[in-house]
Amino acid sequence: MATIIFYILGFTALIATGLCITRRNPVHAVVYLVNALFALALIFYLLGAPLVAAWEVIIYAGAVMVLFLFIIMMLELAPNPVDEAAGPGWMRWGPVLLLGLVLVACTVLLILVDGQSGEGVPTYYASPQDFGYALFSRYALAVQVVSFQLFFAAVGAFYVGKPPKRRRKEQA
Amino acid sequence: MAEGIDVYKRRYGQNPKSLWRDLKGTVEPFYVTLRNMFKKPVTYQYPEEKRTPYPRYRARIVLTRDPEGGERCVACYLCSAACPVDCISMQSSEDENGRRYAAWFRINFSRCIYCGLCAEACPTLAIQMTPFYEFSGRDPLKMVYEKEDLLIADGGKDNEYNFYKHAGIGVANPRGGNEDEYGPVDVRSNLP
Amino acid sequence: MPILTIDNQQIEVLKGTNVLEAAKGLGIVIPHFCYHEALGAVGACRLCAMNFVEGPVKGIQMACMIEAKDEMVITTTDQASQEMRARVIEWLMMYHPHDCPVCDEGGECQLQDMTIAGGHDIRRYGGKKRTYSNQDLGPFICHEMNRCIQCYRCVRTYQDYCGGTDFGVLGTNQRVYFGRFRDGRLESPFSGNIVDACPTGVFTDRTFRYRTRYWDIEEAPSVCPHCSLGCAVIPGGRFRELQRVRGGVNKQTNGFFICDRARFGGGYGNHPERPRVPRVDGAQTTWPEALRALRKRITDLVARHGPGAVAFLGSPRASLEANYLLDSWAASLGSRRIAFDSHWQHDRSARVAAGKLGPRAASLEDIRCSDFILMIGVDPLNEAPMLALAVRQAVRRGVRLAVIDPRPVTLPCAAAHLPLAPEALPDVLEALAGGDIRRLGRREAVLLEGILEQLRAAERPVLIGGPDLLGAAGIERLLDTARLLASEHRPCKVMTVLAGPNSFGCGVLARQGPDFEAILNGMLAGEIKALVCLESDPMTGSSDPARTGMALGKLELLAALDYLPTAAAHHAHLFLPTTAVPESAGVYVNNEGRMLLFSSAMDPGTPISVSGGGDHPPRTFLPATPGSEPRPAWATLGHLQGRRLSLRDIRQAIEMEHPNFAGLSSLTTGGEGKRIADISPPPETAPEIPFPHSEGEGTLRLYAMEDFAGSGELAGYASALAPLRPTPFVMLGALDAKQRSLSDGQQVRLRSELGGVGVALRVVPDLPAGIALVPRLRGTALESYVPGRGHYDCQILSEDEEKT
Amino acid sequence: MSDFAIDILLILVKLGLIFAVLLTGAAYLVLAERRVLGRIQRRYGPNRVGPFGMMQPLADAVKLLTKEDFIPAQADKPIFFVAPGLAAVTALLAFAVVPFSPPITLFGREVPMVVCDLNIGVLYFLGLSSLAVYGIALGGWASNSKYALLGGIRGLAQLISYELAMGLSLVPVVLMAGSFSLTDIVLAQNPVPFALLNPVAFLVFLISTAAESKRIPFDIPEAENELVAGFHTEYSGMRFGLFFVGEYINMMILGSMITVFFLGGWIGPVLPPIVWFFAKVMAVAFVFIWMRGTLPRLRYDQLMHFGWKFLIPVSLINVIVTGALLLWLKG
Repeated sequence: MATIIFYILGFTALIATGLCITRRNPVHAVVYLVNALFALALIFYLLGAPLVAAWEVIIYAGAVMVLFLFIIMMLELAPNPVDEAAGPGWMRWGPVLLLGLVLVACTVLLILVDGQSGEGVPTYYASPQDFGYALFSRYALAVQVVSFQLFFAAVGAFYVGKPPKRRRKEQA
Repeated sequence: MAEGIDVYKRRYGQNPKSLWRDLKGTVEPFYVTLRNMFKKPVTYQYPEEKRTPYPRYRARIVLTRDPEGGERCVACYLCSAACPVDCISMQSSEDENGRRYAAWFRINFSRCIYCGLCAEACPTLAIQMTPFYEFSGRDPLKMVYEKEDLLIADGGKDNEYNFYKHAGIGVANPRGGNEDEYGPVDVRSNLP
Repeated sequence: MPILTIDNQQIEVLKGTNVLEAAKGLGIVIPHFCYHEALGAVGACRLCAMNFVEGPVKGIQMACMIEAKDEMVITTTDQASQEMRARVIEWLMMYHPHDCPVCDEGGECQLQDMTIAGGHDIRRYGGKKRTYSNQDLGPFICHEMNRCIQCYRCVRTYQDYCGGTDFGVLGTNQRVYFGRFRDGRLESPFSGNIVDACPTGVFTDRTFRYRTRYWDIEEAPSVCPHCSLGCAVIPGGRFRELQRVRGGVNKQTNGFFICDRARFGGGYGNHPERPRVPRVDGAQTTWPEALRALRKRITDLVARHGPGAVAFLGSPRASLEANYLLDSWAASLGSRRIAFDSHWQHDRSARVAAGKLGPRAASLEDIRCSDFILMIGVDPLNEAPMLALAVRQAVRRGVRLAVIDPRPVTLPCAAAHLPLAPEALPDVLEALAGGDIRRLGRREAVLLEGILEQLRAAERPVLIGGPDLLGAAGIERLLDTARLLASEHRPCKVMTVLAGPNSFGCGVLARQGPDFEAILNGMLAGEIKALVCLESDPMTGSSDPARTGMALGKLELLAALDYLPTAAAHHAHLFLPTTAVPESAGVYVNNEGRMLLFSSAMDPGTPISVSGGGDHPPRTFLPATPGSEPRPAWATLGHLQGRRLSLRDIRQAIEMEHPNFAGLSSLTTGGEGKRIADISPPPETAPEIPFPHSEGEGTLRLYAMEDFAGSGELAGYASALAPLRPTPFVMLGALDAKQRSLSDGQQVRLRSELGGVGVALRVVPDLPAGIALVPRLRGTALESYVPGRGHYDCQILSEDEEKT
Repeated sequence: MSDFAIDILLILVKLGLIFAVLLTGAAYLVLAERRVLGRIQRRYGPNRVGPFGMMQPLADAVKLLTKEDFIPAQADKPIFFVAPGLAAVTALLAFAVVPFSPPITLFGREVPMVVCDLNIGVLYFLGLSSLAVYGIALGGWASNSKYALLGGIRGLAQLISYELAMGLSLVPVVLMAGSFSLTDIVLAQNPVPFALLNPVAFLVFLISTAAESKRIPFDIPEAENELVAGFHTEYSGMRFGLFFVGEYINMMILGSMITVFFLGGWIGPVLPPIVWFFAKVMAVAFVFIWMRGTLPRLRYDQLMHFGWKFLIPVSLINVIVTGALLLWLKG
C-alpha cells in the first residue's frame, strides 16, 4: 500500500513539476509548484522523515512560494495572459483540481493509516529527536557556519535596505 | 504630530509613549464592551412595539384640496423634477374653464424614499407628507398609487391657501377679480 | 477690428459688433431680453447695463446699443451696473403674475432665469397688479398677456422679421397690449416664432399646452423633413410621443426661425394608424420572421428570374445612409433597377442639381445677403417657406426682387411679379442667357428687359428656381444661365428648390440609373417581379395613378419599409416598420448640397396616451415597450445584407464610394453642416424631356401646385396642421372666369382625365389666360393632382351646367 | 471483523462526528458572534428566525446556496473556483491532530479521542496554517479586481508575518512538553497549564492566532471600509459561504490549539474532559468575538511594525529565556 501511494505521489510530483515548467501564467506555475512541493513532503513523510516533510511544507510551500506569489502579485498587474490550454474548460482547471484532490486524499490516507503502524515502513525512521541530535552534535560546526552566514546576510540586507541618512532625517 | 503629543500630555499628564497608557488603552475598552453587554438593548422590537411619530414626520404622501374642495395640484411637475428617485409621474391637462390639473398623477411608493423634497417643491401646497409610516407590500404594483388613492378631502397643513386666488389667471375668480388686482386691460380699452 | 477690454479680459471683435455680443464671446453672459441676434438691438428692456469706464462712451450704458470700439474698458461686475440690472429685474417682475406653476414656459423661461440670476427673490411691491384680457389667437398660439414684460420681441419677430401684418402693439402709459385687433388665428405662416422669441410665457405653443415641462422633454438637434431647405429644428418627445418642435439655430440655413409647417407639422410619427409591427402577407409577425421571409423571397426571385427582376425605390425623405444601403443592396444583388424618387421629374431635377449646382449653390444666408433676387417658377411660401423669409430679409435691406411665375406667388414682402404661362418660362430662361427676348409678348419683354438690367447691375445676384414648373430641363437651363452670368468678380448664385429633404443626396446616389418611369415600364412588361420601397409610396409621385396601380398589381412581391400608413405600406406583401425622423439619426443633404446631421430625440413606441387608452398609462410591467418594433431603416437594410454596421461605418463606406461626401463621418449634430464637394467632371446631361403640349377646344391647362400645409407627404399626416389646410379650390384668371360667367367663391365642377370634382372657385386677377391652378391637397379629391407632372387638360363648369 | 476494519470504522465515525460538530459549531459561532456583537452594541442581534434566532444559520445557509454564483469577467476561473475550497479544506484538515479528551474505552477497545495522534502534530498544524495563505492570496488574485488583489496581497503579508511569531511562540511549549505530539503537550500541562507557566508565549500566540484568523483588529485583508470586502469582494453565493465557513472553522481550530497548547486541553476538575475541552474552546471563541466588538482595526503599517518589531523579538527572547530556565531547572 505504501508503495502504491509512493508511486501515486511520485507521479503527482512529476506531473505538477512538468505543468509548473510549461505554464506561462506565473500564478498557475506557482500553484503547480506548491502541489509538487506538497507531494514531495508527503513522500518524505512516507519515507519516514516527518520533520523534513513538515519543514518542506512550512518553509518551501508556506514561506518561499508565498514570497514568490507576493512578488508576482505585486508585479503582474497586466491583464491575464491568454490561457495556454485554450480549449474546453476542463483542460484549464482539470489538472489543478485533480492534483489537489489526489494530494488531499493522500494526506488524509497517510494521517489516518498511521505511517508507523503497518507494512512498507522504511527501515530507518528519523524522529524529530534523531534529527535534532544529528544537527546539533555531528553537524554542529556546519550549522554554526550556515547560521553565521545567514546572520551576515541579514545584517547586509538591513544595511542595504536602510534609507540614506538624509531621508532618515526628513522622516524624523 | 507634535501638537498631538501635546494633547496627549495634557490629557494624561505623563509621557505619551508610556507603556502603561497603551496597556490601559487596550484593556479598558474590553471593560466598556463587557459592561454594555449586560445592559438592556435600546432596540424597538418593531412589529410588536410601535412608536408614535411626530406630526411632521415624513412618511406617506397625500394630495390635499383647497378650501373650496377643488384639487390643489396644478400638475406643474415641480415635485417630479425635485424627486431624486423619479417616483412621481403625471400628465397635466386643462379643464373647460382653463384650470390646469393632473389628468393622472402617480407615485410609485416602492421607489419613494420619503425625503420630502416634493412637498418642499410644491408651489400650491398640494403635495404633503403624513406620519403614516407602516407602508409596505409584497406586490410592487400595489405600491403604485394613483391620484384617486392620494387625494384626501382636506387641506392638510395650511388649510386656507388657494393658489388660484393669487395666480391672476382667472380661474377661481374672473380675470382681474382677485383682491390685489386692477381690472383687465384689453386691446379696445386702450383705444382713445 | 476693434480690441476692447471687458472685465479685465481683452477681446478682438469684428467691426460693427455690439458690446453685448463681445462680452458673450468672452463667456460673460449678461441678462438681456430685447436683444436677439436675428432681430437686432433696440435697447428697450434696459437690462444689459454695463459700466463703461474708458473709451468713447462713459458711464452705465445699454451694452446692446453700443458698438464695440477700440480702447473701451468695460466692467460688468461693478456694483453700479449690477444694482441697475437687479433693479430693472425687480421692476419687470413687479406686475408679473404669480403663476409660474401653471405657465407652460416654466423651466425654460428667460425671465425666471434672469430673475434668479439678478438675485431678485422677494417681491417688495405690495400693491395691486395690472391684468389684461387675453385673445384667442387660433389653434397654434396661446396668449397670456398678464405675463408680458414689454420687450417688444414678439412684434419685432412677427412684423419686422416675418412680415406678418395682423399683429401689433397698442398702448397708453403702462397699459401696453400686444395682440391682434380682434380674436382670430395669426395669419402669418411664421407665427410660431413668437413662441420662441417671447422670453416669458405670454405666447406659448397651444399644441403643446400643458403637455410637458422643459426638463422632461427628450430633445436632440434635428433637421426638418418637410421641405428641401434642411432647417435646423429641435424636436422634443416625452412618453414616446412627439410633444413639440422648436427652431434650431443654423446660420447657413434657417437662421433662428422656422415656419409653422416645421413647428406644428411634427405629428406624422404619432399618426394613430402608423404601422408599428412587421407584416408578412397581411399578418403581423416578428422581426426575425419578416427579415427571413424578405430575404428568402428575394433570393428565390433572383434565382428564378435573374437579378433584374428586383427593383428598388429609395426616397428623398429617407436618410442618406438608408438610401446608400438600399443602393448597395441592389448592387450586391446585381440589379441596376433602382430609382430614388417616384416622381420622375423631381428625380431628374435632383440629379441635375446634384450634378451641376457646384460652387454656385446659394444658401439661405447667401440669399439674405444678396443684392438682387430673381425667382422663376418657384412659389416659396408653399414649396419651401423659409426661403420666403430669407428673401424678405434681403428685401428689408432694399434689395429688388423679381418673380416670374404664373402662380399668384404670395410673399411676405414686396416683389415685382411677372405672371407668365409655364410654357413661356423656357423662353425666359433663354432670354436670361442672352437669347431673343422678342419671342415673348411686348409687355412681358419690357418688364423682362428691366429685370435683366437690374440683374446685370447687381453684384451678388441670386437666381431661384423650382422643379415643378421648370422641370429638369428648365433647372438645367437655369444653372447654365447662372454660369453664364457669373464672372470672376461677380458671383451669381442659384438656389433650386427640390422635392424632399434628401433629394440632393438621392440625386448624387442615382447617377445615370433609370428613373421610376422606366421601372414602371419594366413592371408593366412583367420583367420586374419585385419592388422594395424604402420610405416611399410609388402612388404619391405617380402622374397616372391607374397605370401605377396596374403595375403594382402585377408584382409578385411588394416590400415596404416605412413609418407612415401609406397605400404602399398598406398593400405591401412584406412590411417592415422604420423609425420616423425624430426617432432616428442620419444625414440629409439639403437643396444646396449641405450635409446636415439629425439625431434621435426619442425612442419609437406607441405613445403612452395611446397604449394606456385615453391619457392614462397602463398599470402593468411589460418586458418590452409597446409599439417599439420600428427600427431605423439603415439598421434593417444593413441587417438584410448580413452586415452589422454602425452609422459611422456606413458614413465611412459612403465616403469611400462617393468621394464628394468627404467629411461626412466627421460631421457633428447641431453644427452648420458641410457642403459636399463638387462632382467633377459633372455627369452627363439628363435626356431632355419636353413638356407635353396639347390644345383642346374650351379646355384649360390645369397645373397642380403645392400647398403650405396640404401637399407634403409628411404634412398630410400631421393632424395639427389641419386648420391650415384650405378647402379644395381651383384658381382661374379673371378673363377666363368672365368668359365662363363664373364668379369668385362659386362652387364649380372641375373635370379632367382624373375625373370630376366639385370645388370652390377663386378668381385671381393676373393669372395668364388659359390656365387653371389647383393645390394638391392630400386626403381630398385633389390628392391625385401631382405638381410638376406637366398639365392636365380640364374643363371648369358651373354646377348648373354640370347638371344639364 | 478484523482489527483493521474496526480501526477504519472508528476513524470514519470520528471523522463524521468532527465534521458534524465543526460545521454546526461554525454555523452557530456565526450566530453567537452576531448576538454577542449585538449585545455589545446594545442591540438584540438576529432573533427572528426560530426561538432566539436559533434557525438563523439555517436561513443563512439556504440564502447562500440559492444566491447567484457570480464570476467576474476576466477572472482566472480555475483558481477562482479552487481558492475558497482551499481556505476551507486547510482549516478542516488541521483538526485531524486535535485531541479532545483522553482515550476512552469502548467495547473493550481503547479509542484515542483524536483522529490521528501525529508525533509531529505541532508541525502539521503549522504547515497547514501556512498553506491557508493560498486560499486568500489566490482568491484575491484570481478575482481580477483591484480590491480583491489588494486584499490578497495584504493577506499574504499579514499571514506569513504572524505565522513566524506563532511558530516561535510554540517553541517554548514544545520545550516544556518535550514533544511535538499534541496529546503529550496536553498531558504535560497537568496540573498547571502553560498559560500560567509561560504567559508571554500565551499572549503572543493569542495575538498571532487572531491575526491568522484575519479577525478584527487584524482584518486588514478584508477591511470593509477600504477594500469593499477585500479578497472575497467578487465572491458570492456558496463560494463566499466557503470563505466564511472557513474563517469560523479556523476560529474553532485556533481556539482548540490555544486550548491544547496553553489552557491544558481537556484537563479540568469534576466535569468530563470533553466538556472541559469545549468549554475552553468556546471561552477562547468568546474572547475573539469580544475582541472584535472592542478593538478598532490596525493600520497596515502598524500591523507590520507590531508583528516584526514587537512580537517576533519578544517571542525570540522568550524562547531563549524559557530554554535557559529549563536547562537551569534540569541542571
